Amino acid sequence: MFFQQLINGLNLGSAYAVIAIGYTLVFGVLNIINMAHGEIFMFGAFIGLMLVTAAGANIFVALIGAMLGGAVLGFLLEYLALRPLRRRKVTHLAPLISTIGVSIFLESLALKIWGPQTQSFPPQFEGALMDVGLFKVSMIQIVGFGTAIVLMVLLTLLLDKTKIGKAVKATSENIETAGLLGINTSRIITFTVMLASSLGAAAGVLVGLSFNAIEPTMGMTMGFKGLAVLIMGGLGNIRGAMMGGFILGIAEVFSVAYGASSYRDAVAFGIIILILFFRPEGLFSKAGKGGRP
Amino acid sequence: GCGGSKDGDSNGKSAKIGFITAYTGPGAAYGQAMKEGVDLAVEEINKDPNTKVKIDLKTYDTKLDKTEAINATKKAIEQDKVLAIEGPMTTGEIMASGPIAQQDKVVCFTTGGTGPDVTNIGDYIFRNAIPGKLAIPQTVKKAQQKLGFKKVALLYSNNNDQMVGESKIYQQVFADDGIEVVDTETFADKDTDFSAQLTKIQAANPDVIAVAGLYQEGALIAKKAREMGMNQPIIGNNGFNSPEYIKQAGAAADGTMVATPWNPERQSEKAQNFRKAFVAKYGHEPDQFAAQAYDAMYIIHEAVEKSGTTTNRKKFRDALAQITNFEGATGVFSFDDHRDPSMDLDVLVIKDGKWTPLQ
Amino acid sequence: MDEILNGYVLQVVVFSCINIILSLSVYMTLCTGQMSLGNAGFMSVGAYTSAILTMQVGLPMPAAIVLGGIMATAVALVVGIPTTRLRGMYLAIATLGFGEVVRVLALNLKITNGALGLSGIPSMANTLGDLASDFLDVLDIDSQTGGQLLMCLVLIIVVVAILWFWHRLEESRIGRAFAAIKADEHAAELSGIPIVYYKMMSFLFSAFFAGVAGALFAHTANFISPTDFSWHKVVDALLYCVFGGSNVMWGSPLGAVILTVLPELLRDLAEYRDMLYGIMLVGLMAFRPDGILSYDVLKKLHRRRPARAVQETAKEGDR
Amino acid sequence: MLLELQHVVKRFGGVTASSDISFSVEEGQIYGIIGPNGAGKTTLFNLITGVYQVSEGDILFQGTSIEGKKPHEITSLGIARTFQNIRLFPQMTVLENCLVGCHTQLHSGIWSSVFHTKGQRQEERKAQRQAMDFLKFVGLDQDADTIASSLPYGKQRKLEIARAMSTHPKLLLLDEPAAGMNDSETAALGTLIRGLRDTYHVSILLIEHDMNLMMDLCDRLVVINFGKKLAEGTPTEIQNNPAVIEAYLGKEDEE
Amino acid sequence: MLLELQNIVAGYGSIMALKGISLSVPEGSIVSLIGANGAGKSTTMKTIMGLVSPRDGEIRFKGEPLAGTKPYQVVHEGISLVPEGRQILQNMSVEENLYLGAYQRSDKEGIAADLKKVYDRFPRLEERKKQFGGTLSGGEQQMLAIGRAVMARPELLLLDEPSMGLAPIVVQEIFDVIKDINGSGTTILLVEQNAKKALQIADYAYVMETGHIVLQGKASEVAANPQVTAAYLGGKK
Ligand SMILES: Nc1ncnc2c1ncn2[C@@H]1O[C@H](COP(=O)(O)OP(=O)(O)OP(=O)(O)O)[C@@H](O)[C@H]1O
Ligand SMILES: Nc1ncnc2c1ncn2[C@@H]1O[C@H](COP(=O)(O)OP(=O)(O)OP(=O)(O)O)[C@@H](O)[C@H]1O
Ligand SMILES: [Mg+2]
Ligand SMILES: [Mg+2]
Repeated sequence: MFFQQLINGLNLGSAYAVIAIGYTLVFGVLNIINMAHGEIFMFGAFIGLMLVTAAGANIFVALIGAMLGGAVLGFLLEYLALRPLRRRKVTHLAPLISTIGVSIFLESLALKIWGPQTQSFPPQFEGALMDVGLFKVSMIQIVGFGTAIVLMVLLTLLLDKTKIGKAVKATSENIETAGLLGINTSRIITFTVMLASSLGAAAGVLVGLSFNAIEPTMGMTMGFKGLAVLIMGGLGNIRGAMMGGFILGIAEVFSVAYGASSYRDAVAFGIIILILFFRPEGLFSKAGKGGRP
Repeated sequence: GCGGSKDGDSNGKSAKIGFITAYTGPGAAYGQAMKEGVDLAVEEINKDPNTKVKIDLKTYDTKLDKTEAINATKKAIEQDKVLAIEGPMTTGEIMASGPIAQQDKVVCFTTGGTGPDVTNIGDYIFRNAIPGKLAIPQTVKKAQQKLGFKKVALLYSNNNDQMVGESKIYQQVFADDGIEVVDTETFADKDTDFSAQLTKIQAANPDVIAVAGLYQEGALIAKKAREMGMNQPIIGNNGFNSPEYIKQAGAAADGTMVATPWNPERQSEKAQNFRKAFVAKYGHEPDQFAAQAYDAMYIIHEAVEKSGTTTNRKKFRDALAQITNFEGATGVFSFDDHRDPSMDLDVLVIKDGKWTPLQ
Repeated sequence: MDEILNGYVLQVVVFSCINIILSLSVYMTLCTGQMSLGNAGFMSVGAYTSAILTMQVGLPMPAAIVLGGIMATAVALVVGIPTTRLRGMYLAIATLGFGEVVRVLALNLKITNGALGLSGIPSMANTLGDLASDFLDVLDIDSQTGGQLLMCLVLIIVVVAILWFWHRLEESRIGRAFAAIKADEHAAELSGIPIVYYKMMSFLFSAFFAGVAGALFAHTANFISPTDFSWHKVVDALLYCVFGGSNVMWGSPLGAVILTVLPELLRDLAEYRDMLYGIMLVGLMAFRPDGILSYDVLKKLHRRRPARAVQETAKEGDR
Repeated sequence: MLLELQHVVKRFGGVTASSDISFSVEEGQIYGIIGPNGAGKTTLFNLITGVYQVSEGDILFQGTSIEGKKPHEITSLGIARTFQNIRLFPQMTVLENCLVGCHTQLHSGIWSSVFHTKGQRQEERKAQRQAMDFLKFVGLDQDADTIASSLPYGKQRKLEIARAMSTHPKLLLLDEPAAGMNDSETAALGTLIRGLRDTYHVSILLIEHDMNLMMDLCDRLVVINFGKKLAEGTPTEIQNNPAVIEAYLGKEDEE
Repeated sequence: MLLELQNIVAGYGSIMALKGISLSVPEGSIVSLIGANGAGKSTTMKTIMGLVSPRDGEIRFKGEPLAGTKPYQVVHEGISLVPEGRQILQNMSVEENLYLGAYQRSDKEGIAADLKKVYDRFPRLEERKKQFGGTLSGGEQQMLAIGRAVMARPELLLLDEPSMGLAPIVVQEIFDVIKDINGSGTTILLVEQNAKKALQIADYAYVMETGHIVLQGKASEVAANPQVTAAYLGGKK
């Protein structure tokens, strides 16, 4: 049972991780927490679902469609809710509230469009379980896990090794300085938000596939967990988001497996508080970060 | 939309009824079903040439939030001056807003509040929601007769007052019948991952799985269990009773049992007329929540006409309490002396994607 | 008269007052630059404490409400030691997590009756109505409306007292220390301000008032269950505070009142209500990123009608 | 001896920012620290004010060790400082900035603050008077109600000094107070610093790269290079020390 | 003329920092701008870079109007700024800071060669190349800021108080570096408080006071002006 539960934990963890990566990316460049990320994730799931059920697309087309949809939403989010704030010097609270506004709007819009019922992808996309001896695993779980890992590696490379990654970092640190160095900061920001949103939308499709539950409030529940993961791993840190996701997923599953299921969320958040107690900037914060007096 | 034409019609009178439910927010799936049922009932009543008193419906959304429920109740009573209220939707909401209605002496007739203490609030609180203590023993008994199981695993939603209450009833019934509970697990409303709980249950290997939850989570549980190769029958509570359950769980729904007042296959005229009208209006099958809300509105209407008043709340209450043997879509209905429903329930099992009576 | 002073309006006033206290409690930590979102948890502690004390111990309501606040403060003292070391979003999420832990505990403990919640909590309006029944009879007001009316009055007095309290505090050496910490923790510490002490102080005040708000909520709703204190509650409180203007004390009451009353006014929009609410938040932040009230606005008001101005806004906030 | 550094060592990971620094400041002295960029001057300030903890060695203030004390405790013992990069409270007025500095001088608690007791009011009035005194001294009394961030750079530096003085220090640490000032302004600042010492009897520890100012102002100087003490002595001694000339001053290119 | 400002009016909110500035920078020269605190020198630099948009007047670079463009476009035109207060990216390494200076360039070899040149000029930076910018000492940061601007290979380099906070020996070095950079063909507009040194290396000079240009001329003439001597050179020599 241990191994089976471990697989369960990894499966749940990869869902948390892909969401947290989207948060981290936006935080990494804008230093804000995009509270609407969960809802974009939800829209992604619905767009994918619509493409499959209404347009009869195959799942890969649906995934790409959802990512495009996510990118468009990301663009709108940036253009309408974030850019106006950037023209003035604002505290970190304003974009937080503004994106909460967007999330409220998107959730009720989804309710209006798709209704409140839980929907899921047609059965042909549900993988059968493969018995590996120690545990059973489905194709979609493997895909979910693999996607999370690949995403992490790709994004880490993008941020650490490429010029655009450096520009993203510079923009996040000081937008004025970045501009003085010749970086088109508006474009970098739009690019990052769109990228994060399309990743969020893809995550929506994957999570929708693996948990079979797509409905308007899914973004909020998942988004909340994603936020927790983000903090656990360290803000703006992709590897941290990834590991945080797995830790939370496994912790939740094991609290059910070996403790009491009714304390699941308390265990999850207890762990976060504990981690922050020992590492106030998350698990993977770099020491010596920040300026000096 | 609000049905109800203005005064000055042939029969001249209309009664203002408040309808409080949660058609947005986390309970939207259930609230919208109820709203559909009520809207249909009001439309039918107001169109019917035999109607003496029409219904002027005022609908209030609560988003499943207690504060909103209190505000809505107050607004209905004090500002809109309704004759009576249908709703609010859940036990939590009625526990908060019921005392207000009781104090103002306005009927609150809930179709969703199944909790044990709801009608203890006072003599103005009515319900046709089937409390767990009625439904669960019947289901378990019938299932036990049929299957003769010995070991059961219980899975319930821990953050839903209703489901926690029902899980206690389950435990009571199992204890009374000498059935061993091999594992008890919980989840939360809106959870989507049940793998950990089910893995544990699988290891405990019960004969049946009993669930206290709503159909959205129920369907996911059934699906996951079947995917994991668990083929035990599932006993559900009345939160399961919706065509959506079958739709969402698909083939995995087969073998689920539930006791319910609403059986879409029931061959009564009322039931079939309702079903037809509902499908015609909304394009999908009604569920128990819609059916009960629909019936409740008819019951209220009957009480209004019997009471002969559209403003006297006390008279209306007395008339409502007198309702017996009302025939509605969910069968023959009476209030017991505690204003709880007293009616026969069908125990259904899903076979090939259809609710069928459990023989 | 009936149109304005009916139970519904009074009810909305009651909730506005409770929300003002709640959003002030969020503001109090923002004063030291900490975004603490544990208020739903503290509210829950206050609510359960007061409910249990009145129902099972039979304590008089005012004492129970204050004890609810004190209990929340005691919990905050324990929670604050690890969490007030944290900064920015780390603090926000850790405290939000604390709220979740409290919620899960309330779901599982016997004394809180789990998800079933506590029902039959003595109603503040009824208690007040009974107390003053003779007086109300003379005025020919029925005891129920009277009770509610009295409750509104009491709450308004409480709110004004809290505002006054905090206003005076802000004008003092302690308030300056808060503001200095918010502006630059490091420079503040090197100006001789013990930052941990003052951060903790604002955290404890915040917890106390959140606890009181919770207790008041319990005696208004008469029934509480853990879902009432989920993280939405604190997000709401944060919205009130930032919407009204999180840099000035008067922002919180203003925001709380607007965002409590507005959804009621928008009831007729039915399912479009939330969409509009969302758009409004985005719009306001775009045009007034510091919220409706900010330093400059207050200063302008101040200049035009010296001394008066601040009180004017206060009244606006209370209504 | 007011301040005494004893074999102070500070390491950051692999970097040793200070190694085995010892010197002492006497009461009433203006004591200068000079040295190349990155030599570890600001680090010494951070060690003295408790921002960093020493890796080895000890720091004594008025004869007792202040090692391990928190920055605010050290401030209330009587050490105040300014920052190399100005750190004011930008949204507060000039006067409020100084009143924050007065914090350690005041004692009213929560209740007396809320109820504005007589003691509290007297205390506040006294603090305001003193703050205004310091502002006047640095020439900012006219700007008392201005928001700090809208002051020009030079005045912001002066405000930092006034704020630090408001804590009533026995020792004032100034980190490059003349940076960004032209020669005339620097000269005026020199007069101001000397005035502070003479009027308020505060000892001053001063980091500055402007040699004219340092030679003019300091009673004694220590030269730090690569975290080590290179030389110590009177301005004339330092000015003629060949090691110092090579490491720091450079050959005078004119005259 | 490489750069020409005509009647520039600019400010922040209600504060007018520039009240009609005209100045020109000939190609290949060093032009220095001196003035007291708050005179508007930094604002002039920011206006050229597009960080502050002028309310009136015209900026021409190589004969083309420049006003209203964004900073990254100005960089693309061939102007770089070493800002007041250095503005080092604190959480990025020294080397990353330098590479970002060359953000708009794509000639790998050229960048590598320039990087080596910067390291040769400031060996201190090479020692610290993996360290976060934020942990450098003030002087080290100033070197980094200059190095970073040079990495863009600008035609016109704007320097805002490059000698601020530097040790005397480094100040001398910095001025040598400026001359050096100028010698390799880069035009320089220099804002300095160290008026003496600035006037020594400049070809041409402007003196600013409260938003106006009050004096201009050959650097040596300006240095000889008795008013300037009194106001900016501390009265000495
Ligand atoms: N937090 C830190 N982490 C790593 N290195 C540090 C840290 N603080 C300082 N240093 C290093 O210690 C050395 C001394 O720095 P310090 O700021 O004390 O120099 P300084 O003498 O004040 O120079 P300047 O005159 O340029 O301001 C520098 O090389 C710097 O890089
Ligand atoms: N961001 C700003 N907001 C408001 N006013 C400003 C701002 N920056 C500068 N000022 C004001 O504009 C005027 C000119 O400032 P500027 O920084 O250009 O002066 P400067 O000549 O560079 O002075 P310094 O030698 O001190 O650097 C000053 O009065 C200053 O107070
Ligand atoms: Mg220094
Ligand atoms: Mg300047």
